[in-house]
Amino acid sequence: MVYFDHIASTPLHPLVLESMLPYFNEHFGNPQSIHTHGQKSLQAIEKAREEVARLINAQPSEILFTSSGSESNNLALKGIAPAERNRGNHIIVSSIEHQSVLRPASKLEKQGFKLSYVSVDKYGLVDPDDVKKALTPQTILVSVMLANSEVGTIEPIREISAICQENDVVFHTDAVAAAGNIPVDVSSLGVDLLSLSGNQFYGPSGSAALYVKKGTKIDSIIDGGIQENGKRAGTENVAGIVGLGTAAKLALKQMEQRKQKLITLRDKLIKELLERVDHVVLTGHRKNRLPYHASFCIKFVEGESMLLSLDMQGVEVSSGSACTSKTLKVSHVLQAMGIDAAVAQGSIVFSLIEETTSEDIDYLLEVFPPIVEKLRKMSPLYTKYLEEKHNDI
Amino acid sequence: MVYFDHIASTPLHPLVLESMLPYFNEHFGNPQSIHTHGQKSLQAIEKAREEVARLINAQPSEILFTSSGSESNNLALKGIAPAERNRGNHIIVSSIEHQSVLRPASKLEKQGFKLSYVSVDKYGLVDPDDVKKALTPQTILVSVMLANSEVGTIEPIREISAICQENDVVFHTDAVAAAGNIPVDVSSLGVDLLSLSGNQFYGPSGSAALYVKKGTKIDSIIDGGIQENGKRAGTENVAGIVGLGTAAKLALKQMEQRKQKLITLRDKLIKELLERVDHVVLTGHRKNRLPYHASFCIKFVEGESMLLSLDMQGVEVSSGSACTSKTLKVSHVLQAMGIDAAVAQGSIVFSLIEETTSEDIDYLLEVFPPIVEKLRKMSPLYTKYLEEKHNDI
Amino acid sequence: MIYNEKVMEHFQNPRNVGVIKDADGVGEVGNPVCGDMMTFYIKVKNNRIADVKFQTFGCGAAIAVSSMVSEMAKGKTLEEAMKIANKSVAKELGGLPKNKLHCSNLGADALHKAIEDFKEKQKAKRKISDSKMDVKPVVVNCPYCDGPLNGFEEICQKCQVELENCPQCGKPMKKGTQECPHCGATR
Amino acid sequence: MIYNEKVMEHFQNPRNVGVIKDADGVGEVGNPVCGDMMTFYIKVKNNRIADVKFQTFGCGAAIAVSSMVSEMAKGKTLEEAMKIANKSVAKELGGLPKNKLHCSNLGADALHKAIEDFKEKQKAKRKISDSKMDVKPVVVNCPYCDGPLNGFEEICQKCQVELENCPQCGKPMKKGTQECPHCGATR
Ligand SMILES: Cc1ncc(COP(=O)(O)O)c(C=O)c1O
Ligand SMILES: Cc1ncc(COP(=O)(O)O)c(C=O)c1O
Ligand code: FES
Ligand code: FES
Repeated sequence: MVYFDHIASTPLHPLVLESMLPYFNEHFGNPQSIHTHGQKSLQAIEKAREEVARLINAQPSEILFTSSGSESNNLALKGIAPAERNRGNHIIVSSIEHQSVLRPASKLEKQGFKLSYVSVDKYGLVDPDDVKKALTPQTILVSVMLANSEVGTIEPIREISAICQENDVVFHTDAVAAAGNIPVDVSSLGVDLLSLSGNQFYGPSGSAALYVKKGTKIDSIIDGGIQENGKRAGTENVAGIVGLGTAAKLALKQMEQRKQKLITLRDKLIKELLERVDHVVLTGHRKNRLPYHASFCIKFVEGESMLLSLDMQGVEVSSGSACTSKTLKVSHVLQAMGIDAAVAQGSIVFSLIEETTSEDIDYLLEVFPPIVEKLRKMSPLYTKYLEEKHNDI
Repeated sequence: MVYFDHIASTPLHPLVLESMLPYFNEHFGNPQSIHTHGQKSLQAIEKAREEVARLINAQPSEILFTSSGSESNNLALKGIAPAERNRGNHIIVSSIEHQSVLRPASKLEKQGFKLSYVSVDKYGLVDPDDVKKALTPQTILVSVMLANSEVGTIEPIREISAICQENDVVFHTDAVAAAGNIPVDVSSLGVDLLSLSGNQFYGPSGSAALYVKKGTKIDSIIDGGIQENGKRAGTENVAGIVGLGTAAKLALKQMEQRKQKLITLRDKLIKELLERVDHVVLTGHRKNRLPYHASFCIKFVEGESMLLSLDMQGVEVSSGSACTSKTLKVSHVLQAMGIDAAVAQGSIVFSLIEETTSEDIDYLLEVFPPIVEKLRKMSPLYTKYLEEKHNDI
Repeated sequence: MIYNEKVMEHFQNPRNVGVIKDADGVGEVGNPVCGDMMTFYIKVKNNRIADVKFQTFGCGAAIAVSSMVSEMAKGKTLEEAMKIANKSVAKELGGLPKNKLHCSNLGADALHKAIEDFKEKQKAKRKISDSKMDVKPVVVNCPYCDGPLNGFEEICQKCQVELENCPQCGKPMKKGTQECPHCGATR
Repeated sequence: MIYNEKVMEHFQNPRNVGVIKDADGVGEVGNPVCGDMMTFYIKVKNNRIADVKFQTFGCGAAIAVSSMVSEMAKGKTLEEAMKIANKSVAKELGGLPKNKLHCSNLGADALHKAIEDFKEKQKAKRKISDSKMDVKPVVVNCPYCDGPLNGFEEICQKCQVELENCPQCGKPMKKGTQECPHCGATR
């Protein structure tokens, strides 16, 4: 089994699971309880808060635990907009944000906020100047992701945050695809809010966090008890939070090592795949890209059919093609990058994990070209292309 | 260690943990992924959906997974109110609801909805007639809990839902303290929405659900991907959901057995404690109460000091006293029941779990009276009481 | 697996893949929902489909459906072949995921188009000189004002209703509708 | 544990619990935050606190604080005893949880009241005939309009500002305030 779908979910690191287990059977107390069981749980989540804070160079009190990257993003947007409403009503997001930023943003738009999108170039890069141009005196919030999970591009966050700081605008970055995989330092990045999620760095699904810089006013979206300093009610997922903490600790410790290894493998994959299959485009930025991320559009072939064929060979990947999406819409990211709709249908994303080996890449490179060949033989678009080429000669 | 704090959190059933483990290390796929790993996870959460549906006699498609009872309650209120806004703007809740109902309700009030509270009698019972009287042509939503976790009282939900149905008003019940512990049947209860949480019936924390009756219009509070039918975005907490499913299955299977056993123990505890300690009032309804629930106010003593003293003897309980609450406010439930503030300070809740034995109760009855005695010796209120009594003679 | 075994079997070993250079009829359809494409080629002898081949650019379901349609069509009279309906294709495949039902439309539509193409050519006594055809997206009307749509719009230009595509049949319907006005699918 | 070992030790084995029937001074305070109560009794000899006893209806911190205050007071001159400050009590106990800091106010306040009671009684040359006193809740003013508050209100009746109690000192402050105007605690 070769798993190249980091962006969907990473496997749990064995040490992460090990650290979680006691919080299932032994220390099952509610962290808000005063008795021994409760206080054990409380200590555990506060320790995890420290680990997560350390991963991104924040203060523990600036870490708010949530249940998913999506919840973190929702909280950032829906929490900041009303809290800053008296200062203005304009929000800026990039056009390649995750749906969990885009949807809340458009919900806010329906509630009376003004919304602007900044576009990206063909590599998926946001131009900080575009953010500057989009600013108005009414702008209260900018949200641009740290790295895009579909094309791997890493955005110039520092430059964008500088512009926001100058203009006294709150800046959120969705670092779900980045945190735990590349160095992330909230203070050098200059961000006010940052979303991260455990299942992107070998932690458990259902456990994520939002960094909220000290002093930032933010509303809650889940109201009730006083958990998370009153910013997010609900009995804590103690084991999940503990797992997130351990994953953060491991990620920090092994950051460089994991990164270097993955970059080597990624570059091999990109180089050799481009050599062995023709009519392929690399999507995203060649250099500013996530270490684990290699994404392409394979012309004349649709993504789901590649994905299924690879799955039958034991290789698991994902795709941004319309056919692979439940709503049957092609990836808005590929669209925003100006990729032709038919080409975008050939989207395929290989996202590597810690455990990935050079042999895994070799195996992929062995099984993938025949799959493309078979599917192209079936493709009316490829037939047309060949005919046209033939006619041209 | 004698754990009497069911209402804070129940220990994970060993079979629940066993069912979860494979979804940490083996089947870590994202349920939205098309490949094998993803589909394994998808099947697992759909199976869990069936189990949870069965527990409350609902359809699987009517179950929406969330991360906590609080999130379920928030989703119910904040999801229904805007969706029904065109039909009216009035909401009714009982005054003893959990904060995760009360806070969202008052947030909605700030957003322009009208809010009414129905009061309770000294047993914590809502009078269905009061709900009827509170109805206006503008009423769109009523939320009354199935059972209160602080005093154990079970509310007359069927009668209230009948009134709501007659008046075409959406009815939500917070069954977090009840579901999995007493039989809950959404169709015979006649509710439109119902919240439940795994950590109240030996399932994992961080895994809860909201029942939404087919055809009920509801907005989302976490927007993004198409998980949970677009009603709740975010990568699923697969292991947590699987655990919730197993817990639901076990709860259904063992319902009667667990219930009978707990009722016997509970009644013993109530009877003997009232015999052995004087100046004690049972809080909540004597008959309509949760099987696992025995709650009291011990006069002249403050709850936290009892709780700490018991903890040192290895007995874990909770209290609704102001001193035990982070915000230093006495339980609004005891207040709503008309209990004198000083008496309410003596709140103590013994909530039993599956594993509770008759010996545990005996142990409690042995260690508790001396604790009360010691603390009363320290209490200026008790001294005054004795003086007054002395003067009266 | 998102598909059952039968679908996967057809996906892995699709029958009748390819091009018939001197086809008697060619039918090509594009899918307004996901932008995919299917081409059917037929050879007709004595009013029967003597040979059939297809090419598909699309998902696993689309490929399996084409394969199944081609099998079902082979040897049938043109009238019988015209009766191959989307539903029966999906049924023959043992069912398809809800949001993939529209793919089964593609297969039968492309076959029917090929048959129509054959008939037109017969009528005009024209020879097939050009196997290329324009992609003709399924043209639909707004289910609310009956205004013209190409199937891609998010808003009907005529009545301004917000639209989304039915995950079952792929046709446009009012956003948030519980029941598709075209195929009756419920969410 | 929510409390450190020293606090717990005092909680389990509080020093000087009890009533002094013929006390020279009695001080009783109620806590506006959580509604608890503390009574201190003192015996004074040669301007020194010869004996001290207390009773407390309150949390673990309140009990430990009373115990600590009683220990700190014993043997001190009245002037020295008046200088026992909330902060030093908390410090002596090795720290208290943030939202329990207000409990340390109780202890010193009750002691100080007992000393004042003694002095007044001296002045009036009255004998202590009635050890019962009214509970005098700490009276505070609204930090925004300076209007009177009893410490329990959720809204100031005068200026209508929404209030909450500072989790540190227990005094009312504007809801959502990051820094308490009374004790300077930040969230
Ligand atoms: C009746 C009731 N509703 C809701 C909740 C909130 O559940 P959670 O803390 O899991 O969010 C609780 C928690 O104890 C409860 O007892
Ligand atoms: C960049 C980015 N942001 C947010 C999310 C949402 O995270 P989750 O699915 O855990 O809610 C994802 C998920 O893949 C992501 O890649
Ligand atoms: S062809 Fe696109 S979903 Fe089937
Ligand atoms: S006395 Fe109530 S919190 Fe300490």
